[in-house]
Amino acid sequence: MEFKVALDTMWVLVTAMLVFFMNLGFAMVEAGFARMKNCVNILSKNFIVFAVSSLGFLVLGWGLMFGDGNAFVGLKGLFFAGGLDNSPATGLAYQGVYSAISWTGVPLWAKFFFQLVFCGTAATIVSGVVAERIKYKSFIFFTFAMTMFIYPVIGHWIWGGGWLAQKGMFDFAGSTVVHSVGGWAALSGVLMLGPRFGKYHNGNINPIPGHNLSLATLGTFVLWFGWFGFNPGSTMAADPLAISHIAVTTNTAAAAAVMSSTIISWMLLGKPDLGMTLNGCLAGLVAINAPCAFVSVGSAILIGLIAGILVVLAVIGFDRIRIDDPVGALSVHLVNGIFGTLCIGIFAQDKITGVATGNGLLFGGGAKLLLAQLTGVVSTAAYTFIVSLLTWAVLKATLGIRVSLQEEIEGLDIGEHGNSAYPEFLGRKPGYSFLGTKNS
Amino acid sequence: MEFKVALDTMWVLVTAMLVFFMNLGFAMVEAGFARMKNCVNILSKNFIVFAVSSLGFLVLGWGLMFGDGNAFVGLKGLFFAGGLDNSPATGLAYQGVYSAISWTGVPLWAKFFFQLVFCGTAATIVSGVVAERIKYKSFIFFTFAMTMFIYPVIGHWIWGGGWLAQKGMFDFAGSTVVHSVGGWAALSGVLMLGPRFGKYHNGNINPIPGHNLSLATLGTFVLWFGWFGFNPGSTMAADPLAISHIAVTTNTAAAAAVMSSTIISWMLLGKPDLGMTLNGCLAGLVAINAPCAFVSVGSAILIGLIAGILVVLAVIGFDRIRIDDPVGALSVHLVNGIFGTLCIGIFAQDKITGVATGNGLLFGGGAKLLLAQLTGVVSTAAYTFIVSLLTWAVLKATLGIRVSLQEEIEGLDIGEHGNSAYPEFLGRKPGYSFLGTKNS
Amino acid sequence: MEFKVALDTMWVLVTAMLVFFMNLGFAMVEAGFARMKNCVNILSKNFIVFAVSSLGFLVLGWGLMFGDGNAFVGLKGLFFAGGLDNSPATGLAYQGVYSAISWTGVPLWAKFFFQLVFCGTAATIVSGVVAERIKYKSFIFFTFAMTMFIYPVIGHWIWGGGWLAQKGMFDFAGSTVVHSVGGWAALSGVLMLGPRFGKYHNGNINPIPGHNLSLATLGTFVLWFGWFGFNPGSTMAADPLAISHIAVTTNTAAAAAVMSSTIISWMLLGKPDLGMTLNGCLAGLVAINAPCAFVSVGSAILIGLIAGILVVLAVIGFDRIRIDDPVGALSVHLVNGIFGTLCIGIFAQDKITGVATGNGLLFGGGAKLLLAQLTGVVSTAAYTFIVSLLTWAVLKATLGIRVSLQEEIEGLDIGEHGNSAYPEFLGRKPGYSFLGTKNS
Amino acid sequence: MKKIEAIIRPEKLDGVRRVLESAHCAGLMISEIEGHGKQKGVVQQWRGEKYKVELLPKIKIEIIVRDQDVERIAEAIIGAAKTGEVGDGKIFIYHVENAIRIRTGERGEVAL
Amino acid sequence: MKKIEAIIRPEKLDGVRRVLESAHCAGLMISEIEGHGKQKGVVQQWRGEKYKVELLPKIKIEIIVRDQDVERIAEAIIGAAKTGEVGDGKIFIYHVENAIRIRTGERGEVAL
Amino acid sequence: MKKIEAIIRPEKLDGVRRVLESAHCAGLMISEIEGHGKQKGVVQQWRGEKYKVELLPKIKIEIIVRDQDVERIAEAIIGAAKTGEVGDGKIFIYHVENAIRIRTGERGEVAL
Ligand SMILES: Nc1ncnc2c1ncn2[C@@H]1O[C@H](COP(=O)(O)OP(=O)(O)O)[C@@H](O)[C@H]1O
Ligand SMILES: Nc1ncnc2c1ncn2[C@@H]1O[C@H](COP(=O)(O)OP(=O)(O)O)[C@@H](O)[C@H]1O
Ligand SMILES: Nc1ncnc2c1ncn2[C@@H]1O[C@H](COP(=O)(O)OP(=O)(O)O)[C@@H](O)[C@H]1O
Repeated sequence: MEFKVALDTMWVLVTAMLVFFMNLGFAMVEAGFARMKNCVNILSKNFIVFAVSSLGFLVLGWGLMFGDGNAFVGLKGLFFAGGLDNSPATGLAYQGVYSAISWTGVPLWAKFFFQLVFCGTAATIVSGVVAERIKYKSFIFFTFAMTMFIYPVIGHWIWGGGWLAQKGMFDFAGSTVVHSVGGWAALSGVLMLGPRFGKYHNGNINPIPGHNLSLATLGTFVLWFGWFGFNPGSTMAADPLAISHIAVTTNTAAAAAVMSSTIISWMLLGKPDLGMTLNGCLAGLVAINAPCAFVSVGSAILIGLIAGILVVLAVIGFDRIRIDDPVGALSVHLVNGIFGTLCIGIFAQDKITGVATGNGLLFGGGAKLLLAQLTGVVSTAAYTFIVSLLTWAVLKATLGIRVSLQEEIEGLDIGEHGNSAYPEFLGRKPGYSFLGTKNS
Repeated sequence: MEFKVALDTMWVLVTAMLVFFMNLGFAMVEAGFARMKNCVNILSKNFIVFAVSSLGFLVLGWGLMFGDGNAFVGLKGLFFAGGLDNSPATGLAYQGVYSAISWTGVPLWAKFFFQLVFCGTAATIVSGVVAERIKYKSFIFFTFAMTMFIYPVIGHWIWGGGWLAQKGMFDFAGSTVVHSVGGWAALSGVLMLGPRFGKYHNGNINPIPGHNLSLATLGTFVLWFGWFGFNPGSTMAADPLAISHIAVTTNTAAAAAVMSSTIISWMLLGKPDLGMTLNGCLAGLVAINAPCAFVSVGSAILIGLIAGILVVLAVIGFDRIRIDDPVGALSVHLVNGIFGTLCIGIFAQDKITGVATGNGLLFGGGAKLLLAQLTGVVSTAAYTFIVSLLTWAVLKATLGIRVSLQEEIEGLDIGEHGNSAYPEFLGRKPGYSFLGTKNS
Repeated sequence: MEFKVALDTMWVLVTAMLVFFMNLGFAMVEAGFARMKNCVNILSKNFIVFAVSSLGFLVLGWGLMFGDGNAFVGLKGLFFAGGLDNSPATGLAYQGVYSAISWTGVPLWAKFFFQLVFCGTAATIVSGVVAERIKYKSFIFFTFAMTMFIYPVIGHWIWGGGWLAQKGMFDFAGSTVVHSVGGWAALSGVLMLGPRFGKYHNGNINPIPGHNLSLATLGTFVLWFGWFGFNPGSTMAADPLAISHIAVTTNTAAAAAVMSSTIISWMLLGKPDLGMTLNGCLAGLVAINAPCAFVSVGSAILIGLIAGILVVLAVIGFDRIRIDDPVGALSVHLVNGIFGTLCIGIFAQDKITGVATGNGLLFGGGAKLLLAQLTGVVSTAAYTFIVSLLTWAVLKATLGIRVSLQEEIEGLDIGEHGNSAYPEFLGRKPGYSFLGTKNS
Repeated sequence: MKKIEAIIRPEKLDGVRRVLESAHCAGLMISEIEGHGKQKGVVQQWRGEKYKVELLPKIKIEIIVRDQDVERIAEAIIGAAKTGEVGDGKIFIYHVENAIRIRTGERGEVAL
Repeated sequence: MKKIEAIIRPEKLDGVRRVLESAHCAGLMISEIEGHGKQKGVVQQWRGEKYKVELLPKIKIEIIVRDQDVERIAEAIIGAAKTGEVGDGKIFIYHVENAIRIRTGERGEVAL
Repeated sequence: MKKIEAIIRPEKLDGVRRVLESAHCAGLMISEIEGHGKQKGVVQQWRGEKYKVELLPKIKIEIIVRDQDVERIAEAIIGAAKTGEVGDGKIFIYHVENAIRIRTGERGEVAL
C-alpha cells in the first residue's frame, strides 16, 4: 500500500509537471502566430496566466470544484484547499470534505497540483484567441474569474461529483472540462472584442501572418510532449495497462491528425501549410482527450483523422463568419473539445482500460452514452458562455477590454509594457507587415 | 510483482516521453543550422516525420521488428501490433508472438511506445542531411519506407532476436540500430541528391552559415536532455544500479566530447566554433549509446573525448569529399554510431551493470566481441545503404526527389509551403546570404 | 526494500534530469537578456559550463563535498567519486567514505548525478552576470575552480556534514549552497571586470535592452519547470507527503512572486515590464528553495510576495550603485538566496514534512534558528567571495579576464568565436543598438 | 526625368501605394529608414530604466518619373500621406540624368 | 562625378560585384529595398488565406564614379545583371556635386 | 537646397547625431547599408570553413539643408566621424530641386 501511494504520487506529480510545461507550449505557439509588435504582450499574458491561476485556484477554485456540496457547486472546504482531508486514504477510509476526488490514493497537495495545472490550461486557452487587442489588466482580471468560478463550476459538474457525472457523462482528461470551457470563454471574449484592426476590410479577409514559425513549431512539440502528462496522468495512478494504452491512443490520434490536416490543407490550399499542420496536431490531441482511456488504438486513428480535417475547415470557417481568432484556438480547443467529448458516445468500448463506460454508438451501445455526452456539451456551453460573457461585459464597462486603436496599430508591446521583444532586429515596421499585401 | 510492473511501466513511459521530446531537439538543431529561406520546410519535415513514423511503425514496422519469425524478419503479428500477447508476463509465462521483447515486464503498448520513439529518431536523422533541397512529398514517402521496412529489419537482426543478436553483437541503446541506420539512409539520400546549389563552386567550399544559433543550442540541450531517456530508458526496467550507472556514463561522455570538440576546433580553426561544440556534444551522446551500460565511467570519458575529435574531423572531411551535409548529421550519427558500436568491443567490462557481454579488447576479452560488433556494423551498412538507395531511386524516377533550381534559390518555404518563417523580420534576401561572401 | 530503492532512484534520476534541463533555461534567459552581438558567446558559455562542471565535479568536487573528512572539507574518496561505498545501503548498513549522504537509499551514481546537476547550476549563475565582456577561456577556467573547490567546500559545510550542518543551519534545496554561492562568485567577478562599455556614461545609466524576449520567456518557463526537479527532488526519496507539499510551496511562491514583481514594477515604472516579471518568477523560486520543505503553503505565498518585490528593488538598486549585471542574476540568486535562507529562521514550522527543524521566529521558535541561518549566510559570503576574488585575480594576472574594448564594441561573437548567431537577419548594427537611445 | 523621394509614416504606405497605382505610376522603390525631425520619440523601458528611442521608423519611397508627372504624383502622395499631425514627412525632388532598363538596354524616359 | 544607382535582382548581386571588381570600381553601397514594377508578386498563404506579396526584394547598388567611367560601369552592370526576364531592374544616373573622404578631408574626384 | 549623404561607421552614429543636434540640423534620415571600399572585411567561420564577409555594415545619413549650411554641416560630420583609420566613410553632396512638407504643403526651404 505504502509503495502504491508513493508510486502513484510520483506519477501524478511527474505528469502534472509535464502539464505545467504546456504553458511554455501555449506561450510559444501563440507568440509565434502573432505579430512581432505584440510579442511581449502575448508572452506576458501567457506567463502571468499560470501565476494567476495558481492563486485563483488555491484561494477558491479548488474548493468550489471538489468540495462536498450539491450537484452544482462545492460548498465545503472552499478556501485555500483548507478543508478536512485525510488523503492519501481512499474509499471508505477517506475522511474529509473533498470526497469526489478521494478515489485516487495520493496526498492532498498532489491532487491539488494536478488539478491546478489543468485549470491553468483552460485559462491559457483564452489568451491566444483574444490576442493582439486585449488590455493586459482586463485579461488578468478575467483569468481570476475563470479560475475562481467559471472553470471550477463545470469541473464540479463533471469531475467533482456534480449532476453531469451523475447523469453518466464521461470526460476522461478534459475535452470538455478544460478545452471546451477554455474555448467558450474565449469565444465570448472575441465576440465582445471584435476582430483586430485591418483583419476584415471591405469584404476582404486579410491574412495576418504570425511572426515566428520556429517558435510556433517549438511550442507545438512542447504541447504534444505535455499531453503525455495530460492524458496518461489523468489516471492519477500508475495503472500500467491504462497508462500504456492511453499513451498510445494519445500519440496515434495526434499523428493521424497531423497527416489529415496536412493532406486536407494541401488539397484545399494547394500547398501544405505548416500552420495548419501544427493546429492539426493540437486538434488531434484535444479530440482524444476525453476518449483516450475508453477507445481502441484503431478508433484513435479515426478520431485523429477527423479532428485534423475539422480543424482546417473550422479555421477557414471562423474567418468566413468574421470571428477573428489569431491562433486558431477556437478551432482547436472548442470545436475539437466538443468533437472529442462526443467521440466517447460514438467510439467507447466498455472497460477497455477498466472503466465501465458502456459501449458507444458504433460498438453496439446505442445512443445512450452519446446523449449523456451531448447533455454535457450543451450545458457546459450554456453556463460557460453566459457567465464568461457577463464577466467580459462587466470588465468592458469598468476597465475597458480593448486597447485604443492607435495602441493596436503601434503594437501592444510599447503601449502596454513599454518593451519591445526584438529591439535589435530590423523588422518591417508596425502596420506595414500586412498592408503591403493584398488578396490575390 | 505488481509493483514491479507498475514501476517499470512508469520508467519506460517517462523515458519514452523524453525520447519523443528529442524530436523538438532535432527540429531546432536542423532549423538553426539551415538558412532562413528553408526554415518552414525543415520545421515541417521534422514535425511530420514523427507522425509518419507513428503510423508506419504501427501498421507494419513493429511486427517486422519484433514479431516471431526467422533470423531476418518478423513474420507473426505483423500488422497494427495486433498479434497475440499477454504482456506484462515475461519469461516462461509469456505467451504471444513478440517473444524477442518479452524479457521486459511491461504492457504491450508500453513496449510499442518505447520502440516507436526510437524508430522515429532514426527517421528524423535523415531529415537534416537532405535538408534545403529535397521535395517535401518525397521525404514523406521515404519516411514511410524507413519506418515500415528499413529500420525494422535491422532492428529485428539486433533487437528482435535475429542473426546479429545470435552472433553475440550488442547494441544497448542503438548506436547502430538507430543512429547508423539513420546515417546510412541519409548518406544514400545525399548521394542521390547531390550538394546544395552554390555549396561547391569552382573548387571552393562555400560555407553556408545556419540562420539561428540560439535555436541550434536550444535543440542540442533538448537532445542532451532526451538522451537521459534514450540510454537509461533502454533498460526498459527501473533497475536502480543500471539506470544510475547509465545516466552517469551518458552524461560524462557528452561532457568529454563537448570539451574535446571545442578544444580541437579551437586548435584547428583558431577559434572555438559553437557549431562544432554542439555537434561534439551529440557525437559523444551517439558514441556512448551502444556501450553506456557495458563500460565504466572512466571509459566513458575516453569514448567521449575521441567522439568529440572524430566529429570535428568528419565534418571537415565530408566537405572535402564534396558530401554536403548541412547539419553535420553524418558526422554525428553515422561516424559516431559506428565508433560507438565498436567501443563495446574495445571497452566492455563483463557484467558491469549485469549484462554478460564478455570483456572488450582493452579489458582482456580479446577480439571476439570486437569482431561481432564489426559484423554488425558492416551488415547494417550493406542492408541499409542498398535498400535506401533503391528507395531513393524509385522516388527519383517517380515523384522526383529534388526541387527545381529556381525553387532552391528562392527557398523551399515559399516553393513547397507558401509560408515564410519570419515574415516580419528583414533578412538578407534569398540567394544573397552566402553570395556576398568569398573564401579567404 | 528493493522496491523502495528502485522507486527512490527513479525519483532522484527523473528530478535530476529536470534540474539538468535548467541549463537550457539559463542559456535562453541569459542570451535573451543580452545583445545580439554577444549571443553566440553567451550560448557557448552556458553550453560548456555544464560539461566543465561534469568533469570538475567528478574529478574532485564530489569528493571534497561528500567525502568523510573534517568540519571544513572532505578528505576521503576525493577523486572520481572513487571511494569505497556500498550504496544503496543506508544508515548503519552503510559502509563507505561518503557517509554524509548515506541517508538516501539510492546507488552512488544516482547520488552523484543529482549532486552534479546542482553544482552545475551554481556554476551557470556566474555566466549571466559576467556576460558581454568576459573572455571565454577565463570563464572556462573559473568554472573549473568553481566546481572543483569553491562550491564543494560550502557544500561540505552545509550538506556534507560540515560545521554549519552541525550548527543546525538548514538549506533544503540550496538557496545558500547553490544560489548564494553562485551569486557571491558572480559578484566578485563583476567587481573585477567592471561594467560593460557604455553602460554608465556621464552619470547616466544607459539601459541596454536584451535582444530577444521570446527566448528569455522560454528560458524562464524552462527554469520554473526544472525547479520542480530542484525542490521536490531534494528529498532524494519518493516520500509522497513531502514531495507533494514541496511541489505546491514551490509553485505557489513562484506565482506570488510573479504577481508582486509585476505589480511593483507597474507601480514604480508605470508599465508592467516583462523582464521584471520574469526575474520576479525566478526570485520566488530561489527564495523558496531553502524553506520549501519547512514552511506552509500560506507562508510560501508571503515568501513569494516579498521575493518579487525584493528583486525589482535590487535590480534598480544594483544599477544605482554601478554594479552592471546584464541579466539580473545577482538580484535573483544572491539577494533572494540570502532572503530564502533566512526565511527558514522566520517561517519554519517544525516537522511540517517530517524534518525536525524547530520553529521559526513567527511560529514561536525564537531567534535560534534564524541565528543559525544567519551564520550560514555570513560564512558562505566570506568564503565564497574571498576565494572567488582570488581566483579572478589570478586569472586576471595570467590570461586576462576581459576582452579588448574593440572586441567588446564589435561583439564577442566575432571576436571570441568567429561566428554570428543570426547571420541572415538584418540587425541594428553593433554599437548602434543602444547608442541611438538617450535617457529621457 | 526627376526622382520623387517621399518620407512617409509606415502606416500610410498602403494608402500611398493605392493612389500611386491609380496615378499609373510605373515603378517604385521602398526602403525602411529611421528618421528624426520635429516628431518626438517613443519612450521604452528596460529593467527599470526608461529610454527614448528618438529615431522613428519611416518609409522612404523613391519614384523616377517624367518631368511633367512630378506635380501630379507629388500631390497624389500628399493626399494619401497627410494626417495633419507632426511627423507626416517630406517630399524631395531631384534631377535624374538618365535611366536604363537592364532587361532591354533602353535608355531615357522609355526605360521608366 | 556621377552616381550610378542600379536596382538588381538579389541573386545577381554576387555576379555584379565580381564585374565591378574587375572594372576597378573603388567603392560601393548596397541596400536592400523592396520594389514594384512590371514584375508580378509572390503568392503566399497563411492559415487558409492566400495573399500576394507585391513588393519584391531587390538590391540597390550605389556607386559614385568619375564622369568618364559612367558608361563603362553601367555596361558592366548590365552585362552581369541581365536575364532578359521582366524584373531585371533599372539603372539611374544622377549628378554629384562633391565628394569628401572623411578620413583625410580630401575633396572631389580624389576622394572616390 | 542640397542633400548631404554621409556614409559613416555604425559606432559613430551617436556622436554624429550629437553634433548635428548642436548644429541645429532640422531633420535627417538614417539607413543601414553595407559598403565596400578600401577597408578589409571580417573573417568568420562556419563549421570548419572560414569566410570573409567583405561587405561591412555602414550607416548612411541623409540630410537636406539650405545651400549656405552645407559646409558647416559637412565639417561637423567629419569632426565627429573621423578616426583616421581606413573605413571612415565618405560624404557626397547632391543638388535638391525642391522640398515639400506633407503636413502643410509648404514648399522650398521653409519645408526643411
Ligand atoms: N531636413 C531633412 N533632411 C532629411 N530628412 C528630413 C528632414 N526633415 C525631415 N526629415 C524626415 O522627415 C520625417 C518627418 O519629419 P518631422 O519633422 O517629424 O515631421 P513634419 O514633416 O510633419 O514636420 C523625419 O522623421 C525625417 O526622416
Ligand atoms: N520608375 C521607377 N522608379 C523607381 N523604381 C523603379 C521604377 N521602375 C522600376 N523600378 C524598380 O526596378 C525594379 C524592376 O522593374 P520591373 O518593371 O519589374 O522590371 P523591368 O525593368 O525588367 O521591366 C522594380 O522592382 C523597381 O524596384
Ligand atoms: N565610390 C564610392 N561609391 C559609393 N560608396 C563608396 C565609394 N567609396 C567608398 N564608399 C563607401 O564608403 C565606405 C568607406 O570607404 P573606405 O574606402 O573603406 O574607407 P576610406 O573612405 O576611409 O578610404 C565604404 O564602405 C563604402 O560604403
